[in-house]
Amino acid sequence: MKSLKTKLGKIELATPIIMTSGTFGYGIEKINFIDYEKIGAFTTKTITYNPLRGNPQPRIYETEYGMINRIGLQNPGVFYFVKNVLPKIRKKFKNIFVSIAGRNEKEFIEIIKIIKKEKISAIELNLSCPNIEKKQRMFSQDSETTYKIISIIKNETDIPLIAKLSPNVTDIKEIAISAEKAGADIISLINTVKGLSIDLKRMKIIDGGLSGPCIKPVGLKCVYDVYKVVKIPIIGIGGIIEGKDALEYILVGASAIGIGSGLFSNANIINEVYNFLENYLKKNNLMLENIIGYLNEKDWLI
Amino acid sequence: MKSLKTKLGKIELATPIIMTSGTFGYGIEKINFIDYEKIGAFTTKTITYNPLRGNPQPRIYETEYGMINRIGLQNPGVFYFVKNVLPKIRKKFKNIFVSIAGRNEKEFIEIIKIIKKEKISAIELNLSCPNIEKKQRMFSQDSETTYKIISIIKNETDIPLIAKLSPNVTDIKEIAISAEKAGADIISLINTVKGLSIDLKRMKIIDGGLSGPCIKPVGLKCVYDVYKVVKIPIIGIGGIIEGKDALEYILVGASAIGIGSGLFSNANIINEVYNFLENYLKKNNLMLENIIGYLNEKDWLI
Amino acid sequence: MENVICEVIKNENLNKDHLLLEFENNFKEDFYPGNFVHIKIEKCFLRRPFSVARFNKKSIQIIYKVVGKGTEILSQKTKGESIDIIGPLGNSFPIYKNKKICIIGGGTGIAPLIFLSEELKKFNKEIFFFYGSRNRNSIFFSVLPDGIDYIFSTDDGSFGTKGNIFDIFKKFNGFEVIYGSGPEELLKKISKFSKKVPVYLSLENYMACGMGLCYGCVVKIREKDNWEYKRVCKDGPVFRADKIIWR
Amino acid sequence: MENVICEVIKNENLNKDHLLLEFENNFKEDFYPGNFVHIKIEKCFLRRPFSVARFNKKSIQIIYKVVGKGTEILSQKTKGESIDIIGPLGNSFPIYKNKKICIIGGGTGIAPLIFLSEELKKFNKEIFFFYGSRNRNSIFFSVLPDGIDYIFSTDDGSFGTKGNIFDIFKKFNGFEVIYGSGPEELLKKISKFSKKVPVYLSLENYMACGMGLCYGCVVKIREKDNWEYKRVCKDGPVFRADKIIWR
Ligand SMILES: Cc1cc2nc3c(=O)[nH]c(=O)nc-3n(C[C@H](O)[C@H](O)[C@H](O)COP(=O)(O)OP(=O)(O)OC[C@H]3O[C@@H](n4cnc5c(N)ncnc54)[C@H](O)[C@@H]3O)c2cc1C
Ligand SMILES: Cc1cc2nc3c(=O)[nH]c(=O)nc-3n(C[C@H](O)[C@H](O)[C@H](O)COP(=O)(O)OP(=O)(O)OC[C@H]3O[C@@H](n4cnc5c(N)ncnc54)[C@H](O)[C@@H]3O)c2cc1C
Ligand SMILES: Cc1cc2nc3c(=O)[nH]c(=O)nc-3n(C[C@H](O)[C@H](O)[C@H](O)COP(=O)(O)O)c2cc1C
Ligand SMILES: Cc1cc2nc3c(=O)[nH]c(=O)nc-3n(C[C@H](O)[C@H](O)[C@H](O)COP(=O)(O)O)c2cc1C
Ligand code: FES
Ligand code: FES
Repeated sequence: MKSLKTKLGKIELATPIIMTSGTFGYGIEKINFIDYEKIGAFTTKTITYNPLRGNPQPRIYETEYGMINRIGLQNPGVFYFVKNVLPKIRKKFKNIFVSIAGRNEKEFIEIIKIIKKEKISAIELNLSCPNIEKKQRMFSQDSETTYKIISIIKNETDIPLIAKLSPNVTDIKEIAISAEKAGADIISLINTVKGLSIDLKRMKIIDGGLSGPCIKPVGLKCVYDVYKVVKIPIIGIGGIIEGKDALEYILVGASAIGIGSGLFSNANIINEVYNFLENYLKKNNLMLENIIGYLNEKDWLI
Repeated sequence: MKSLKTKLGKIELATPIIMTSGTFGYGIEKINFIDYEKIGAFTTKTITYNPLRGNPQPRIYETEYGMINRIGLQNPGVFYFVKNVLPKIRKKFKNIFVSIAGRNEKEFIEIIKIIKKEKISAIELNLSCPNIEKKQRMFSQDSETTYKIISIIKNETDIPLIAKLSPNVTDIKEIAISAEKAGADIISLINTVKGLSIDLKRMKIIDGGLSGPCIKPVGLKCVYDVYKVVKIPIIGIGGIIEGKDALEYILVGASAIGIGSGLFSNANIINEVYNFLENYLKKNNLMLENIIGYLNEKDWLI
Repeated sequence: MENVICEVIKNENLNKDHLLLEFENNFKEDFYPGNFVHIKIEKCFLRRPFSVARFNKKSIQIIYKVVGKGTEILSQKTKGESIDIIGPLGNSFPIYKNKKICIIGGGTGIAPLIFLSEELKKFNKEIFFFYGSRNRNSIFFSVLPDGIDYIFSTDDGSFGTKGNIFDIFKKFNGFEVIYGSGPEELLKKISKFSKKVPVYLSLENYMACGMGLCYGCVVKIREKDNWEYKRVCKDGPVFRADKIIWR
Repeated sequence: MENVICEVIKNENLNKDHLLLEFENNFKEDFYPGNFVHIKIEKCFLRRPFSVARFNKKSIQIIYKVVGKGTEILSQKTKGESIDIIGPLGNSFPIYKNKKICIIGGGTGIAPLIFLSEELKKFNKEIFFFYGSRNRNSIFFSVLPDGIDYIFSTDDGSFGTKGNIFDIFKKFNGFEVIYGSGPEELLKKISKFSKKVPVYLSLENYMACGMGLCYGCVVKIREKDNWEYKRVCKDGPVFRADKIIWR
């Protein structure tokens, strides 16, 4: 257990296992078969300023070894969250990361003003939401808007900031560097990959974000590239479904890893990741911190 | 058979099935179990000006429902190709598309000068190769370089030009529009998705391009988006492994489809795609051209 | 909610289209009518949800139709194989007592109503079960509880009355509670009766987590003067018909 | 090169680590020693290449070791199941006649050498087969052809001489052709003999297409004063040792 300790800047995690945003709800649902002790941190589903109803159906569809979702940030808004949700989940998780999103800078700041009064471990900025002021691009699809939004928020609060980036960019390194410069304390990689699938039975198109094992190579590539250019810690996310996947993220540079839609498929995923990492470290007589970025630094390519 | 006829601008294809670049070699290997009659066109592995040795091992690795490759454009160079390869494969394929790549504009033009004297159906510009003059970005990772390279080449030859684009961009629509404006006659979507995988046994990293069923939602999304903004025909590529996949690409806007690494997994893929489409069209009493973009135009979303 | 591995006891055709899968009941918790299980099926990333049709301490049964990849693979499971199941999931039908009860459903949607009628039987004497089906061969005769008044209809008239089950149901009256499950068209029609009596319907939707985590399976539900997207897997699958806003 | 579906005749352990898979020979073409098959295995996107170990008109055998996902699934196939196979693939060992022949190999690499020795037997009287193995139990006794002079070595001395097979082979001489297959370290050492006599080695590499289409499986091969990446699947798997540039 001790060997699994990790750090995200000043945040200490008992294990590197983080429940990612949007795939573990608001932490209220009690999932009986999960050992909450093995969870290092929980990231809430993204909260916006006003309540959002989210997208109409269809919202999800299965793809080849993954799924597409277009939930559309359904959430009860930050006021409701702070008043009715946070108090209920405090005791369940050692670390709570609150994921937030705004449609523009103003909205982000308004949420921050409310959320910064709460005792939480970190704020995750979901920068994969569209910035309505810039041609509907996501914030993290442009290094300038990434820089700007993070630096403004950094001014507002001392709570550690996690910048969650979209892989749908020409150069992820550029964006990550901007995030670091602007004051992000941690980088979360990756949000879903733009994808579309077709339900031929219903003749419907599901245009949304791809997640699951099919995107693991994309996530690993992003973490690998970004680890080379930033000093702040990285949370590796995307397609983790068993212990080996988590190890791979750690070896290319993730200090902690996010479990997302893998939980929907593999109900025992938390135990499996936990046990796999623990055994691996024990066998090699190592601590988790010894292997973060190991394969990246060595650059074993060839 | 007739119902499967399709057109890419002026190029007439007996079937919409195209063997994509790099996954059917130079067309010399005789693959006995394939019915060449069912192939509408063959795209050669990308040819460069000088012969290239390609990357050292490891070059390939299996991923979750796909594979990563980093072949590195190994090829014998355009002179050898024109002299020794083209004559041998002419009779095998009704349409030959020659895929080419240069490290800069000059190299592209030098290849064009040689290739334009040959009787071929089209030239495919592999714009997913790095442009050494622009920070090693791929040509198609920037709408200006995309525009420039295509318009220069368009000036050199009347042979139809196919612009093959990388999905690794912030906005594929922007790139596709530039390609069309610059004079591209056809757009090929997608090339491989940047990905990385780890061979834990050998402790090796394989940093390359992802292909196979795992990327189908990415390819469908690109074709869907680009179909809305360009008038030129699209070749849909990425993760096709059975008939249904081909249909999906056509329904979102592809006039023809490319078979890539799916052939490595499903040896009967050409027959299956052919038969599936033929049956589907017969059952619905339609011609292929009737269904191109059907789901896109209707915008069945919701 | 538990995640358990259960052995297949049997997996047999009930009729041409439908199979009955019975597996060991390795759950500690009890299931109630309306609850569903979320089954892991090889080669499918997402689990597949199925209503529980019959339940006892020893075993659980579901009735399903082969409609795609997942149910196709499921249909090949044989006695002794293990399956990874999450359950019980979702809410359940409220059990009214000493009422004149109507149960109405069609097709595969009958599954949860079988479990429900077993339960209602314990507390009610007058239970009318309106059962619509394609034809005589599609009716799940072998698993229907006794002690209940069945009214059958088939599309082709090969059993019971020919026609839609709703049209037959309409001719009856005096029911104090109505429970329904089946095709959306049917449920929509039934829900009109909710002005007069309580009507409870079990809904279906595409699901990812099945546990209330992802908000993938929502339906429009009336809330005061407004509406909200509620999760079929967690807030449902059973909803009061007057709350449902149909597409 | 054909793509055929073949029924499994047997799939049994040869020893703790290795299995022998025999399947119907539904190929029209003949296989030659060195040729391999490319097998489709469920849940694996890419096929898996295996050398043919024994071949006759009725059936084909391969010998394989369970090392990962694909071979694990393959090991569970049972008599009567169908497998999707592409073959024959690759080139083959040139068959010399009336020579003093040396065959040398180790571990799983022995598979193609079994087929080769059966063939060479027809044309040569003096065949020495140097066979290195971990221990007595890892040796594929039951499938070794007779009429051949075997020289065994094992790492633990439990059969034949204790030690590396190469060290034993070195003590012999007078061979006119050498054929080898097995661990790269062994092959590297054998290839030094190519200055004196023809040496042919069968190589392995990770493969995607297996048919010469993708250039994924290349090795460095000398060409005149230079070198080129050649495909193991198409230009090989058998190469003249003096052409191979080792890592
Ligand atoms: C609460 C609930 C209870 C259900 N109870 C039963 C039952 O008792 N008997 C029964 O036969 N079926 C039942 N269904 C429907 C059943 O889940 C689907 O038929 C099944 O998921 C289809 O899977 P497939 O892989 O064969 O089909 P595919 O079409 O290949 O599946 C593709 C994707 O779509 C989803 N999907 C397809 N059709 C449906 C559908 N009708 N409802 C939900 N998801 C769907 C699948 O889960 C999968 O994610 C229930 C659904 C829900 C939500
Ligand atoms: C020409 C040729 C002939 C071969 N003949 C035999 C034989 O007769 N008996 C035998 O046991 N093995 C043989 N091999 C090796 C065999 O192909 C691998 O052991 C097998 O592919 C491993 O698959 P896996 O899924 O179990 O392993 P995994 O490690 O899970 O496979 C992951 C990926 O790596 C590839 N891979 C892993 N190890 C090897 C390897 N050693 N060589 C090539 N690809 C590998 C797999 O094909 C797959 O694409 C041969 C290989 C080649 C190229
Ligand atoms: C149903 C669903 C809802 C999601 N909602 C959010 C969200 O609200 N905020 C966010 O930052 N990411 C969201 N994500 C993205 C995940 O947090 C994660 O980045 C992505 O799914 C990739 O990881 P995975 O492959 O392990 O699922 C969502 C993903 C899914 C599948
Ligand atoms: C081994 C391999 C080699 C490839 N070589 C090339 C190439 O030389 N030029 C090119 O434009 N695309 C190349 N591609 C990309 C394919 O043409 C195709 O765009 C991509 O693989 C996605 O399609 P798929 O998923 O059907 O394989 C290559 C792909 C693979 C797998
Ligand atoms: S399926 Fe995830 S909330 Fe219902
Ligand atoms: S594996 Fe494709 S060329 Fe050898």
